[in-house]
Amino acid sequence: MAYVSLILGRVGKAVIVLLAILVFNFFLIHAAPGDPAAVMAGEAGATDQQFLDDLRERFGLDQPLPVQLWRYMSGVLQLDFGYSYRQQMPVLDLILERLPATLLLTGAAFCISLLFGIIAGALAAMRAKRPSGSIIMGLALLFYATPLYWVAMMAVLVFSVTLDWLPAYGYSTVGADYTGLAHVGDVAVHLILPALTLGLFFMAVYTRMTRTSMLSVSQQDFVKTARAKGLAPGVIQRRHILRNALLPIITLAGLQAGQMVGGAVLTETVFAWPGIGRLMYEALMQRDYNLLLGIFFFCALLVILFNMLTDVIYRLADPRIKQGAT
Amino acid sequence: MSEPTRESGAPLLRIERLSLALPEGADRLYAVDNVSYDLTAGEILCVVGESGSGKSMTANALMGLLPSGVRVAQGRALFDGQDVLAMDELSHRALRGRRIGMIFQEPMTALNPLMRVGEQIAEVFEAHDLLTPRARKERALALLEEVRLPDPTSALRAYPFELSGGQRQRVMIAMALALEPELLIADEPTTALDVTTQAQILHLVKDLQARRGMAVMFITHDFGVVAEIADRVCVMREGKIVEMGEAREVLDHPRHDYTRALIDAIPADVVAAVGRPADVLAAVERPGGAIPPQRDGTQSTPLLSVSGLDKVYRTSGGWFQPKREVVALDGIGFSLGKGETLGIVGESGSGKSTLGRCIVGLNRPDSGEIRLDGVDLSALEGRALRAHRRRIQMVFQDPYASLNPRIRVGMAIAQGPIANGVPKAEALAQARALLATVGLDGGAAERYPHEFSGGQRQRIGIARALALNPELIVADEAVSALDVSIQAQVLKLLDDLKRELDLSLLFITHDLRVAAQICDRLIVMQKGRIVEHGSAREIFNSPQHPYTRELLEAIPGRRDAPAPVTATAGVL
Amino acid sequence: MTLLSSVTGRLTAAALSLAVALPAVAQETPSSGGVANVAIQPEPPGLMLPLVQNAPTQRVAGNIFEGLLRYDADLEPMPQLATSWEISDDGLTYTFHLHPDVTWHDGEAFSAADVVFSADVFLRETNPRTRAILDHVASIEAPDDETVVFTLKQPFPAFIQAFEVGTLPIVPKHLYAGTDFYNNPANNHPIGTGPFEFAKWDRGSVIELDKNPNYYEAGKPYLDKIYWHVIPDAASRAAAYENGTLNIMPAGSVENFDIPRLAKLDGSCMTEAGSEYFNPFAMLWLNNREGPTADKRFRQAVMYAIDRDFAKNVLWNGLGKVPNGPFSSTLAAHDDDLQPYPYDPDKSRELLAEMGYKGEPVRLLPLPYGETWTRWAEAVRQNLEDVGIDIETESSDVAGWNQKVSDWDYDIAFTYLFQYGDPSLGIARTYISSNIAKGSPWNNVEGYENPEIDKLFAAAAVENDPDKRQAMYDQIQQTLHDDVPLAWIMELAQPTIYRCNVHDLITTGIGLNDGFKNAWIEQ
Amino acid sequence: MNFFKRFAQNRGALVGLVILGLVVLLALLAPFLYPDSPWRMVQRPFLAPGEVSGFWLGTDVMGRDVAAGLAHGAWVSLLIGLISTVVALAIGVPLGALAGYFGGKVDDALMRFTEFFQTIPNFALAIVLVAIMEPSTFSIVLAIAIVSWPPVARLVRGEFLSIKHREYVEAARLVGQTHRDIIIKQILPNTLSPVIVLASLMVATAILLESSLSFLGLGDPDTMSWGYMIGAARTVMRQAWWLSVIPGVAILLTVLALNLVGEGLDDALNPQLARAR
Repeated sequence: MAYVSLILGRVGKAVIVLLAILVFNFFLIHAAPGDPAAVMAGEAGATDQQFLDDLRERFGLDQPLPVQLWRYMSGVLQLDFGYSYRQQMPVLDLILERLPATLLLTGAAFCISLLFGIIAGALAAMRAKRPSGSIIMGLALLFYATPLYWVAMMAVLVFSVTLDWLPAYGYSTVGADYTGLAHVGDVAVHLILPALTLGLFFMAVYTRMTRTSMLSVSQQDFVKTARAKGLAPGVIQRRHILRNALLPIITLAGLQAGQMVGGAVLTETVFAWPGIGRLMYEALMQRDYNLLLGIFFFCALLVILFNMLTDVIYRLADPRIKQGAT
Repeated sequence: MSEPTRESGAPLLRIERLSLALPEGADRLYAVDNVSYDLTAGEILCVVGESGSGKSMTANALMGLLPSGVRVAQGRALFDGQDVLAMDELSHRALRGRRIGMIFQEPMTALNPLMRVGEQIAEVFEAHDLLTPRARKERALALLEEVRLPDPTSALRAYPFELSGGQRQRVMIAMALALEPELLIADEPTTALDVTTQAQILHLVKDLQARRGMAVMFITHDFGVVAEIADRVCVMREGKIVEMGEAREVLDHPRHDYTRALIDAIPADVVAAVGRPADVLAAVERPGGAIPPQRDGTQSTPLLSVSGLDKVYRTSGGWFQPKREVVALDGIGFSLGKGETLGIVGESGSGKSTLGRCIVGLNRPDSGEIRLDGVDLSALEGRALRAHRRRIQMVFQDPYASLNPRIRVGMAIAQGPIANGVPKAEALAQARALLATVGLDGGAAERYPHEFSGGQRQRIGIARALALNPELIVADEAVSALDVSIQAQVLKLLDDLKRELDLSLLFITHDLRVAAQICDRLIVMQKGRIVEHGSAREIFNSPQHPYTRELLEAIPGRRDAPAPVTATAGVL
Repeated sequence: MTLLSSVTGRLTAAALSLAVALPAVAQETPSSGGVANVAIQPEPPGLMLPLVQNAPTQRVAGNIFEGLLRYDADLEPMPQLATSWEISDDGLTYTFHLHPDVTWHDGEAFSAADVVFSADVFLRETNPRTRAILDHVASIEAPDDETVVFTLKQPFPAFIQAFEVGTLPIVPKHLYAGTDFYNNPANNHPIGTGPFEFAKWDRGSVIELDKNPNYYEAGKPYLDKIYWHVIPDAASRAAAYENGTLNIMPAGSVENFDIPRLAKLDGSCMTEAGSEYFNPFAMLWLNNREGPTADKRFRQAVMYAIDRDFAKNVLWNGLGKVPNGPFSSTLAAHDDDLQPYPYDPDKSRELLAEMGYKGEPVRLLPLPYGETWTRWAEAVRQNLEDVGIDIETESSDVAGWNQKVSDWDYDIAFTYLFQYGDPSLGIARTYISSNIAKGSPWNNVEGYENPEIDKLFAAAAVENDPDKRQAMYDQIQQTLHDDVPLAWIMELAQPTIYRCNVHDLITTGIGLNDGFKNAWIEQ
Repeated sequence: MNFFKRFAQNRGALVGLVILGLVVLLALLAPFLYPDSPWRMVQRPFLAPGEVSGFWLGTDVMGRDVAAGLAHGAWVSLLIGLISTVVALAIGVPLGALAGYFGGKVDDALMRFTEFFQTIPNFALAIVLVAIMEPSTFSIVLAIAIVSWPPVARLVRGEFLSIKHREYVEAARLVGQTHRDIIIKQILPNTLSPVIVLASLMVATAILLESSLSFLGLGDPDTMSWGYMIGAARTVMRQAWWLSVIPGVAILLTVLALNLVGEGLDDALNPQLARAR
């Protein structure tokens, strides 16, 4: 019973944070110069006052800001995120249409980076004093320091244009209309470059973190115990050091998984991945207030969900927390 | 797997001219310098020394657990005829756990927090490719039974954090004994435990050793423990062996001054030691210091009176975890007279530290009164509280954590007066004088804490507490972290200062032997309550409460309690 | 064909005319089948062309919707939904005879009522540009199902230029009459009469158009499908064209620096045809109201200071044309004798000294339309700083740019405007004082007021006599040339890059916006 | 003394320091090496490195000297990295200190506030902020600072939480030092080493972030930064590889150097861990 109320409390806090984010961003976005009507009028190549007034009235932008906020927030409370001014579709539909692509991309990048990052970090920690360990760390540092978009550009150049191994952009082959497994394969092929590009940086992060964490765990007493038992070094590394070293990485990864969703703008742009990051950038540029707020809402929601998920995983991984010890 | 082929009588372990070199820049060249000793099967050898004596290093070298940077400079360590130090990793690994077992000081950190106890024990068999997984589990259970863990079946499935310190140490022992090793190395296995638990563990080790006929290398700093279990003793100081011999021989007739000092620092008979810190110190320092007059606390006017003090700790639980409550203080009441030393004794979790913190004002009690000269401190706020607060100062436990590493010692002492309006120059001058009072030279004021030893730091801590001219000093485990010889010096300093400055002292400790040396009256606490209260002499001579009796009996080295006279009494 | 494939970035006027003549040269018979993969950027906000006037919308929806007329490279009208038309001698009555066999994509029959509804109701309400043109119209009537008659209030010779698909698209009356135009469900699945039907739109990825099997022009269109690929990054678009995923790159799909390289690829062709109607004209708004830019000498100094040939050669790869005055060279009314301002920094400095410019800071607002424009702003800033003008660049996104220009909050601002085939449609709007109003970035934003110019533009618009009209336009050009209300910096080229096996891609002066009904792919 | 010795023992950190020193030197010498504006178009466009003497790194799309841009860009990139880090520290350190020191409701409120900023994806927030304030050095620095302070606050809070119960802090409370003195004199100096390490990494992240913003066209149009150079070169990557590679390598080296220095600092300031390496 106590758990239920605790979870409710947690959810309550999350809702408050989400609403606060909406209000904050509402004012932030409205502080930007220009409004969607001006943008649309600008694009039309011709305009007059009547056209602008019509647009603003239609969008409700003729109302004072607090009224607009009130209308928007009362809509949100009923899970109505409004209409995209520009795309003339409900915001929720637009976001839900794009969200899977982003989740696929970030999910893949996340798994790749976590898996390979931990493996590389563990190897580097075990070989801390050997050249191979230094090489791994050197590479990690290199990936860490290279601007993401630059890697993306180079990857397209090498693997798509020059070698023609992988598609340069997009989510699936246009016009191929694959179904079933063929479709899955098609999407997977399209996924490789963007996911690798996005994952590379985080892979470097996890590599470094795993190594540091493992080196610090290896100083702990229970590692001495394990050695005193006569366990083989590999077993000690895997079972004792790595498992304990992963705890801080779970926390970090949880934080970053949420951040990745909104942070994939660059990758999605370069690879024309039809995700939510790109949609956000476009919505911002077009002052599509409702859409932008909606995207922020969902990004924040994902961050919160990932944080909760992290907590759960942490609890599974660390028995001390489950039982209320510190 | 060669069966032991050594002829009977030949030592199981022979250390020959072993030297372990420290890395460059250490305070001396060798951690262990040209050390030789033997250990035969069925024998308990205690390696005794204070921190930094190198007593654990040899054991670590045997187990291949030397810290990085420390290397073998010369010598051999023959285990069953084979030089362990020259072995390749594979054969060495085959030895570890199987023929040599080891337990460590910190039961809290020596077990992997993420693995169940049963798995960790079973791992020992797995490491040496023995038994089926099922059989391993059964053996683990049997072992837990053997080390007398309550409810071994559920302990098997427990995570380390679910066990108490003593229980964890039992698990460690079970693990070390799993493969019935010929040699057990125990590195300060009881130091982190409460006295009562320590007694149990010592008993267990001795019992198991006797049943299995193993050799035990028991590393400790405590001659009380030596007296309790050792067959032979090897005393180390700064990497060298200063004395070695049969336990009884060394205890009764220590040949080396250092050994004598160590033994003397531990009163074998607490009753005899009551109120006699100067006597205790006589062996360490120059003889001197008058025997204090017997005082009765009730005769002096109460400086501090505490009544009805309650305190409950509540953890507010994250999501998923329920709130928890720990009763730290439960209706505590006592008074302390001017110039009196009151000892508060209890094991960990008894609430004794919370009591001290409530009195100095670091914690707020939930209810109850703390009156200083009749003024209720818990009712005061802000300025008035601050004005009263300076009258009670505290000496902390950890000499390393109680001084800000980035503040010069002089400034650290002067901070209090400065915060209370004394001009900086004056405060600093006063700080220098105080340093002299606690036995440090004036130049110390310009140095940083890390340039001082633990004992010196504790003196600085005392000087800091004195800087505000307090009337009451609360010393919370003020000597627990110090080596025994240093302990005695600090105790003497406290006692002297108390008398010179007419201070009252509230002395919080877990160590009855220490309490015996300095306190006029004692309070024994258990689980937040006062279970016994009386003059030190009364309590040691005729403890009323069973818990007090248990505590007294648990003191290591106190043989055949309550009989006061033993062979060691003579030296005191 | 072979000629074109060897054309490099430095296309000359001669090559341009060749390209226009392309349909005549083509000997092969068109074959059906094939798919067009076209880059589209940015993603259109919607495809309901009569509601959304955005350039990418026009480009895609020009295949779905149709106007009454099309225009050739000389901007002469060609039949589309109207098979023939008459203009009365007094220039007041325009009669259109409609194609008899046209059906909407949903199967309903097309009739004159749709035209009347579109022009008189729908577009008057929704389209500001068309609304301005229709101000000249007194009535629109449909005497029968195949005839529409527009009656004007006064002669307006430019009116015949107003029937292309972007300006006057025909909307299905049966779907829209009496509804809320903006929230009509048909907006998401637009129904037109054009050669291609809307099939699918994966937002963020691709828009799919299918061949209209019931198209009224027999045998057309030839292509089975058109895919419009949404790829936000220019370099990625170029890569996609290179590896063959895309076969048509409309103007603006790749950065100018990349054009020569892509055009030089094997089997790659380029044409500048199809920009005659819109003919985008790049200029700098110079704020005539305040600051140094209010001084005519300063504005002239700007004209002298800017190295327009450098911009053309370096930034636009030699494509486009340095204008000699306010009128685009493709307009009939263009005065060929006008001398362009030369690049003459010394003259510029002289003028600045003469007016007493003391180094007051001048803000420069670039057009946030991609790399070329950013580079151009950098070059102009450098030019102006070289003659001693203190420039502060103000960066902004599209919305901010719109806002600032519409609110006259700038000193110098980049822009470009369409000419729409006639000075009265595309040019007068930027100079006549009646068009000074906040809220639009496309009117007389610079705040130029000259009663004489106002009068001349008004008179020329309704003058039916070509010679008299030309005389007025010559005078306008001369006056504006001297006054420099704004700086004319470039007639922009609209190069389309495509695979050479795509034929008859551009057959009118409206270019790709006019739909792909004639395009075919050599199998 | 010990610190410098330990730092000097770390070869990577020394290499980092040398690279960083060179970059700083380049930045400082830029006005002397290339007194002209780096925006000036001085030669034919697209000169490859070394093709014409005097332009050892070639020219860009508009004939501007890449070497001049690199030198002036070093100044801008470093400055943006440093200032935004300082601003982020100025926000994060006090917030974290107050939250950690006072705990309870103060902590709750401040941490909610921090969480709030962490819940909005960083890069997205930075983009929105720059777009709203319009790109300029000021807005970029502010945006980077605003998205990068929460980790600082969390770190400082954590340090405060652990240090505030140290006995020397309690001793300071007992002798009657004010909260302000305890925070500033007792605790803060002891939190500095992890903060310094974090700060060195933040400078690197800020440089990357600025370049990413520039890449999206959200750079300050009046300052020549490395991010700007890459962004501007992106469309001509196929014709002139050096235009994106040269500033790319410059960013890479600087970030690399900062990381190496950061790791070196970490090792030197936390000797316990250093020994394990």
